Amino acid sequence: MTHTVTSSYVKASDPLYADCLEWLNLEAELLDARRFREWLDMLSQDIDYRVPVRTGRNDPDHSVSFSTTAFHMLETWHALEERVRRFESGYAWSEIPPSRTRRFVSNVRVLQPGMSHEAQVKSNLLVYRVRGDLPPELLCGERQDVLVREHDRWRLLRRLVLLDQTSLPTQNLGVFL
Amino acid sequence: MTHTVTSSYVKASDPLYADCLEWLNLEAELLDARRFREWLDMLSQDIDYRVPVRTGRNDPDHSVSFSTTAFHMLETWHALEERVRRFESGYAWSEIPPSRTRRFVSNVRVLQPGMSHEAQVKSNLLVYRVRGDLPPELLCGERQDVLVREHDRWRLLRRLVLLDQTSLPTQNLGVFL
Amino acid sequence: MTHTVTSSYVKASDPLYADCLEWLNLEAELLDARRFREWLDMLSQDIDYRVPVRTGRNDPDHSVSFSTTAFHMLETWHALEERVRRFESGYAWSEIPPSRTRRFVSNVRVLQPGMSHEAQVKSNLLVYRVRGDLPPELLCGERQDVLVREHDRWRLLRRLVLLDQTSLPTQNLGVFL
Amino acid sequence: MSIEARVADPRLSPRLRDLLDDVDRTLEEGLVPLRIYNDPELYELELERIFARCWVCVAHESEIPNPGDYVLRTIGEDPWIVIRDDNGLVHVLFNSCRHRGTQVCGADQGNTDLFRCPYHGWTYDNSGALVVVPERLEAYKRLDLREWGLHQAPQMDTYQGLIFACLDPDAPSLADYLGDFTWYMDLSFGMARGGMEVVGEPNRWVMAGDWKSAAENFSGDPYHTASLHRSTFFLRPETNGRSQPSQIGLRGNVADCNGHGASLILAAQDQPGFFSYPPEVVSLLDPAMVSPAQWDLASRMRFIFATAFPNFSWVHSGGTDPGNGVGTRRLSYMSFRQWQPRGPGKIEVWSWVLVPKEASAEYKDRSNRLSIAHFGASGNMEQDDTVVWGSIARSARSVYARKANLKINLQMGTEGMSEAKVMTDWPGPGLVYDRGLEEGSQRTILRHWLSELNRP
Amino acid sequence: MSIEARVADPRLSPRLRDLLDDVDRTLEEGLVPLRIYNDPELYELELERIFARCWVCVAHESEIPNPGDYVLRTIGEDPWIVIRDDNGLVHVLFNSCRHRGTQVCGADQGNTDLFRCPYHGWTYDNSGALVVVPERLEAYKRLDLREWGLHQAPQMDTYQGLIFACLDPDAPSLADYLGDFTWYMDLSFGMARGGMEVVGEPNRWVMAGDWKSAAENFSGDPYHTASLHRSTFFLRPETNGRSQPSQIGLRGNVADCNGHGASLILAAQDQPGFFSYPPEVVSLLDPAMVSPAQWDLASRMRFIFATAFPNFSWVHSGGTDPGNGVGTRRLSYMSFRQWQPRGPGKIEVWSWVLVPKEASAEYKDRSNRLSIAHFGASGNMEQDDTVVWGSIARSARSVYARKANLKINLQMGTEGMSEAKVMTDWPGPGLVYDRGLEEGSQRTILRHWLSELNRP
Amino acid sequence: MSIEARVADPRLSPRLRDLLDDVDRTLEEGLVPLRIYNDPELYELELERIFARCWVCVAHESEIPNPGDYVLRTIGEDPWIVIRDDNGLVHVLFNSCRHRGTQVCGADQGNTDLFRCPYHGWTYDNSGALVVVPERLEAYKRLDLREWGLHQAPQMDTYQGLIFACLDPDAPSLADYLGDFTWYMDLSFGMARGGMEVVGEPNRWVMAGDWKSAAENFSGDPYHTASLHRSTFFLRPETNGRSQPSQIGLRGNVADCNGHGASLILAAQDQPGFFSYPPEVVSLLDPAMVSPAQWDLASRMRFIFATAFPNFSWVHSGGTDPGNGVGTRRLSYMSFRQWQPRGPGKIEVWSWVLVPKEASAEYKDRSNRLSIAHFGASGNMEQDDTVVWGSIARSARSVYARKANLKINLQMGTEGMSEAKVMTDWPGPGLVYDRGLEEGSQRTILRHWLSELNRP
Ligand code: FES
Ligand code: FES
Ligand code: FES
Ligand SMILES: [Fe+3]
Ligand SMILES: [Fe+3]
Ligand SMILES: [Fe+3]
Repeated sequence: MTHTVTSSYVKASDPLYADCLEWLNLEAELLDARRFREWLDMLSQDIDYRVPVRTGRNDPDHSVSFSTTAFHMLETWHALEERVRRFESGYAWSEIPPSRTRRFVSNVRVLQPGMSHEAQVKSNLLVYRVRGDLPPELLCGERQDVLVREHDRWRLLRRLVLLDQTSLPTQNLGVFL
Repeated sequence: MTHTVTSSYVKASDPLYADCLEWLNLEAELLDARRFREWLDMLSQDIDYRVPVRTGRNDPDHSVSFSTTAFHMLETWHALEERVRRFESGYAWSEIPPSRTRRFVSNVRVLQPGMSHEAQVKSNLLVYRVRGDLPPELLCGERQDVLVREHDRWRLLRRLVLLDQTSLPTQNLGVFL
Repeated sequence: MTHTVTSSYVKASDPLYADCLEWLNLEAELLDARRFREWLDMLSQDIDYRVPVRTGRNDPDHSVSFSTTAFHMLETWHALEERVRRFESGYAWSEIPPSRTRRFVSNVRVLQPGMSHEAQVKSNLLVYRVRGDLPPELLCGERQDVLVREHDRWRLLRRLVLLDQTSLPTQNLGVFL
Repeated sequence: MSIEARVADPRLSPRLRDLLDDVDRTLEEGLVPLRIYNDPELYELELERIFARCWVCVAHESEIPNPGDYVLRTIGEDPWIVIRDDNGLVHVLFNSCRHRGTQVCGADQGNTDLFRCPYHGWTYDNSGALVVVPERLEAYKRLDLREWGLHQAPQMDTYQGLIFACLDPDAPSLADYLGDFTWYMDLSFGMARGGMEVVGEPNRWVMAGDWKSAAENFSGDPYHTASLHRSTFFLRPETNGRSQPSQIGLRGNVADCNGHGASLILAAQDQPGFFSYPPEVVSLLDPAMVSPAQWDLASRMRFIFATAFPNFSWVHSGGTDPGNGVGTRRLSYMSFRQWQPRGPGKIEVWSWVLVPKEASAEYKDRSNRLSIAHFGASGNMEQDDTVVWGSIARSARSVYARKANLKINLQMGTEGMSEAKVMTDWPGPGLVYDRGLEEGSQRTILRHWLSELNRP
Repeated sequence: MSIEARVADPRLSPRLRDLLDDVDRTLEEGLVPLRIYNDPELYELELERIFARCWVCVAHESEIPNPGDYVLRTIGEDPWIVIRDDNGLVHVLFNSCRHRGTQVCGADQGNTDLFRCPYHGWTYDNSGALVVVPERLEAYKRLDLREWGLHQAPQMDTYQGLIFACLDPDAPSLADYLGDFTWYMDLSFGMARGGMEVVGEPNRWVMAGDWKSAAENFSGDPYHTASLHRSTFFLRPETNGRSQPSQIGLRGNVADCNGHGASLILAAQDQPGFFSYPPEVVSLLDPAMVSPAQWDLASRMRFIFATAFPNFSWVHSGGTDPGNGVGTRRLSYMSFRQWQPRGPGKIEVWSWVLVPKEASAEYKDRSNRLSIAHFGASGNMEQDDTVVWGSIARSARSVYARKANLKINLQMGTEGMSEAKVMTDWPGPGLVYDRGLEEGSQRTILRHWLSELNRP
Repeated sequence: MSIEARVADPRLSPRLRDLLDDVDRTLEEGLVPLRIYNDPELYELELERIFARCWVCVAHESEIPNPGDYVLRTIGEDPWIVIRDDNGLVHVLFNSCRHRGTQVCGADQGNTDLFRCPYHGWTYDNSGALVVVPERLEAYKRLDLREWGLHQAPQMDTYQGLIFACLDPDAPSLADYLGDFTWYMDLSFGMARGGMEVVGEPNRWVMAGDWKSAAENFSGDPYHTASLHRSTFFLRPETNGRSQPSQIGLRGNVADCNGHGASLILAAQDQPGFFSYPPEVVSLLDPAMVSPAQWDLASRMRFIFATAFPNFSWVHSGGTDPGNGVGTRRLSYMSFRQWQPRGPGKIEVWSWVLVPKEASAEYKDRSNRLSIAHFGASGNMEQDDTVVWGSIARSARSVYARKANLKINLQMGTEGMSEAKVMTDWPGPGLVYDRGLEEGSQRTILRHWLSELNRP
């Protein structure tokens, strides 16, 4: 599932690549700025969003070390919206005051789509997060996304976040990846 | 001030985007190589360069947590040049031997300019810095730049560095951000 | 040798830039996925691959602080292939189970080539690596590559990895940089 | 334990001796030194006298169903392998070669018939027996292989599918250790025909906080819900930000049951029992597996939070599909967890989702999603718990707390403080209060903690 | 303190006892063990006996001008809230709920009338009084709210707008603690009509180094300027890399003033006084606020560096707009700071810029820029200080320094070493030398340090 | 050392005293407590009693060939400068200014005639003498410059180009310390006309692991090759994954030579000797530089692994160009290294490549490449060593290992265990066994370690 390496990527000079890059950068900006409602609007209502638990199995090509049943997050759009609603409630103490995050999105790769209204995008993500006087946290991994064209906008239809850490070095996973 | 999220970014396939990306990469290379004079030449004489202190205020969308009066750096071109002159003096002990830095510039976003001779660029910056046998330091944040076209070259007219850290995890801020 | 800063870079909108970017992203993906054979196939048989030891000499512009004789790696294609063969043997205990890595490639710069079948590429590399319950490791530096066009494919002809660390913060250098 | 015995304890520094005596003096009136939640020297003592001496949960049997299946686990901070051998027996093996100490297993789970030590090749079978010593005939002529198998945990036992180990050979049995507390464990772990099973691997994360804060909380701290978890009230249309005091009364607060504690909420008349299991799952429950009294209580249960000392806790509760928000569909979830010590003021949480093995795949998926929405690193409830526990550890390490001997307040439920009363008609064992407004179970956890630390 | 009293100190290990006695033996001849600048056990003692016992600056009044304004601060490493209550009174409150210890305030500054503890909702007003306990009537019937307000620092007082706290209830008053040293504080903090105010939040960074290195340096180490800060001589055309020995003579080195120290430079004839304040600011200074002797000295002041033990320092000096380089425009800047202990060999610097409140916005901006150019994490002067203090801490932690008992040299100004002479005609208090070439104030800081550590 | 003497050692805690006595009791039977490989308190004792007391290698002379050349090095964790002065003499200087302790040298290598301390400008020449004190005439009238030069290591000496230092002035000489072990050092370091030289700077990395694990291994652990390094057998077509037991017999295992150890393999009849040096290099070897017995043995040597206590090791071996895989081209390589303590369970490896100075540039390049392929951070062999040493340190820090006093097994070679026999006809010094299947040298390293720790 997780590691099909493809060499037929879309060129960076292709408009589709530019679209995907812009989408990812905008998403990162919205999340770092905690504009969660606007972020939700970048997601398809049919989104499948998942962050599987990573194990330390002996797994020479990392093809089986992600759990298929255990997840840090396993979300529908409504489940994500519920999380956003919580942050908006004014009583989500874990983020009062909010953590400060910075997302570094790199190694963006776009797959030549089979269907013209979809794009498959892989990217590497490093999230730097700090809150209060606790030491900073670094979360990192690869994201495998499917963007879909809806009403002239790209929206996220599927996201698989493949974290590198088996045990998350974070006070909580109160951030979207 | 600090967090206007815009979705009308210039496409990555646009020449303006390429210009800005190249400018940022060249700048990072010069700074990592400590070619400070050449870097100064990339700045407009009218530059306004500032690194505000970040606070841990309760600030759900990070719009008010940057100080408007307290700064780690608050510089004119001449003030920056003075810093460079210090490094060139041969007696700037804090950098003898020099720290070794690596700048990771990502999430580059270019705003459709109102005026054709200006470009607004946002980017995320991670600086890895190490010196002697002290542990490495990581500084990170977003930069909001305004580049201006002067004599057929882009120069930096305004820079706002929005750090994620309230207390800088660094021996000193002897690097340009 | 190490720090010739050039400002005549190829524009990001140029197809050559797109080629190089794609090449680097694909390479990072293969290495993170431990598909070493496929990676070997991205290298020219004439490759010169080297990771010099970095010193802490007083070296204001970092031009002389890389050793010219001492290396962490100093490899021909066959020497690299031997390393890959070791990993494939099933007895390379240092990577059983394998470490989990994520390569962040940024600041990609492509030099206007003198010869049309070659491209000079600089990039900044951050490698996040974690294994077992040991703390994560961060390796970082700049890579100076020469890609060469062979049989309609770009292959790596020369790589110089300029690490920022004098003493590597890693259990071993069991990863390719 | 008498004062004399304590004074004779050679491993305690005078400072720790004073600290423990101080706890002893005021615990019953509900006053406890703040600093016990973050003290490096005390932490070392906890590792020695609690984690290396009490029964600690190391796995659920469903994690290693087949011969050769194993998982790496920790007891305190120490590395152990939990494995099912070729005969189906479970072993808890110290992950360290008997030759020179190398860890014989690097992968954190898998299936194997042998552990081959990478260093020199000594090889053990999956029951821990040493079976191959390279060059033995020439190099180890007198080595008795039977004496050099992997170290086994001095005691190992299971209860309702949970595997426990104990590093003290002289400790009482698991049955004695849990005692009557199994009555409550049965309600969550022992009523489904076919048993319970984990939904995959544990969700793990490392956070600031002391393990005792978490253990106390899960042993029964209903008082915190209305404040700390208020944000979750906005996620259900029927509450929309208001807490529901009327529901708070229908409680059974198990303040002490053999040194462990729990907090239960019973269903109101119009509410489903059986932890909100939907009918398809209720039909899997078997009254024959428990006593009539247990069955009756289970039929009225809305949820339970519980802690078996030292660091095993679980929550079993119900809700609606995340984001659905409508209160009509019944759905249950269960998470058991360990608060693993990882240094002073630091824990690693291991959180498993548990479901009835014979439930439908669709139910398991929904229950898993509901559990993830509430508990685990990203849980809408657990997120908030993590920050207050971290924040307690932060103030606890202050020099001023030490110098001025600041005391926290655990007085709810002490003489004359609360309206909570011990129930005499409660069907289950232990000292049980009729409402959540008392902190008895949290004092119980600390009393248990103190008595272990006081034992030389 | 007699040797007997010391031996009887039960909290000191023999190793620390020896170390302190060793300091005692040779400090007066200017020899001090190098290892005191990085020793984990000694560091803990400093937290206990210095930071939890001496008067420590926690804020400037202008940081919290309005009722409800607060800032989070540390005393040693401990977390405190400094807040102005609804009546305008300043309180220093321990940031830890009296119920279970949770930090009641997470934001590092803000304005509030109430602190609501997230865990269970106990709520305190902005004077620290406990005002709401959820479910109190049912759960805490006998709880006397008046006894359960937030802990207040045992002592709090202000001087010239600076807020100090002291965690030892038996310590002398702030006035006694500062003593005559206020005479020098007045020059910088107490001469502007309308008072001084901070320019925003402190600039903070965490660095390798021992707090004593920084405290000593600011108490008077003019000897280091010509070497360490030589790079800054290249920034002014009139010096262009050369030091200016002629200026070094016009000094008043306050080697000891009630255990604190300072170093002053007086203006040469052609140089401006009043810390280089421009005329528009000089016109804001009020001779009535100080004594005639203070006014006279101030009128001749070029700059001052000073430390009030343990970790409060300030610099008040002048210069030209950064990058301007021309010596004609008069401009003054002032930075006060704290050297916060953050572990052995580690400090967090907090650096504030201070300006006369009634100065023009343009002046404040220029002064702020000048201050940033010199001091703070990026300061052209302070950068160099940070690395030598870090480097002292590095060599101080060596085993060889401990085994061979290496001593550093603080002999400048001891008997017969220096030409520096105590001035008998100096207008201010304390033991004051006529030039910078002596290290008396640094020995004073260490003497003060030693006497606090020796007190059980 | 008698038990009484030990009891009187005031610097040892009872816990450490017990631990060392426990080692003493069972070391000879080959049982050693696992916990000695990761114990914070023991680590501190090792720094004090081993690294600050034994002869430690600090550089090779070829690293600093010219006057003024220097390198920064550590002894234990302490910072020292190794420099060649203007007269060509080597000095080992403590990197800490005698004034206030600042490190006088920041660059980790270079060439200088003077070290100018940045803080106040005290300046030392390249022999460590204090030559400039700014403002001396005015500020330091009685300072005797001759007494304030940089601290020199109490003892310094060289052997075969290797520079050693010793921080204990009362220690025996380097010659006495190495004793007969020089016989084996000569084979690698002392046979090439014109001497040996380093190929550039050391390759350095920081890893989990205890320095003793590495020292023991290099002192002679041939048993581990077939298992741990099996992957490398796949890199040569002639082995293709199989180990070569026939070759294992031709050994000389130097189990004890003045407290140091080594393991040698001799060439079979069809194999080259002289460490596989090709003819062009063999022609550089000079029989006159060694004894006839040494020359004869060298002519039959395939490789050697060796450790001079505490942390100096080297490997000298041969092979074919990396990736070439064909066994016909003769090529030798040599790496010497230090296992630098960097905290409990942590080391920094410094690894140098050494070649005969007069060999051709082409040969040096090939030898360097071969060395890098095998040893150093990326070495195909050393990679595997790093993980097992890290893993031993991980299990060693477990509380259970401490509580249950788990013992590792070093019994190979003890009474009746192994076929290995002491050779009576061995040409070299020390106690030498006829095969690799014994762990005598590793017990020797630990015996040496114990005797240093037991010495107050
Ligand atoms: S350590 Fe396991 S075989 Fe030697
Ligand atoms: S801890 Fe503050 S209310 Fe309970
Ligand atoms: S510390 Fe070196 S000159 Fe003062
Ligand atoms: Fe909770
Ligand atoms: Fe200074
Ligand atoms: Fe090896």
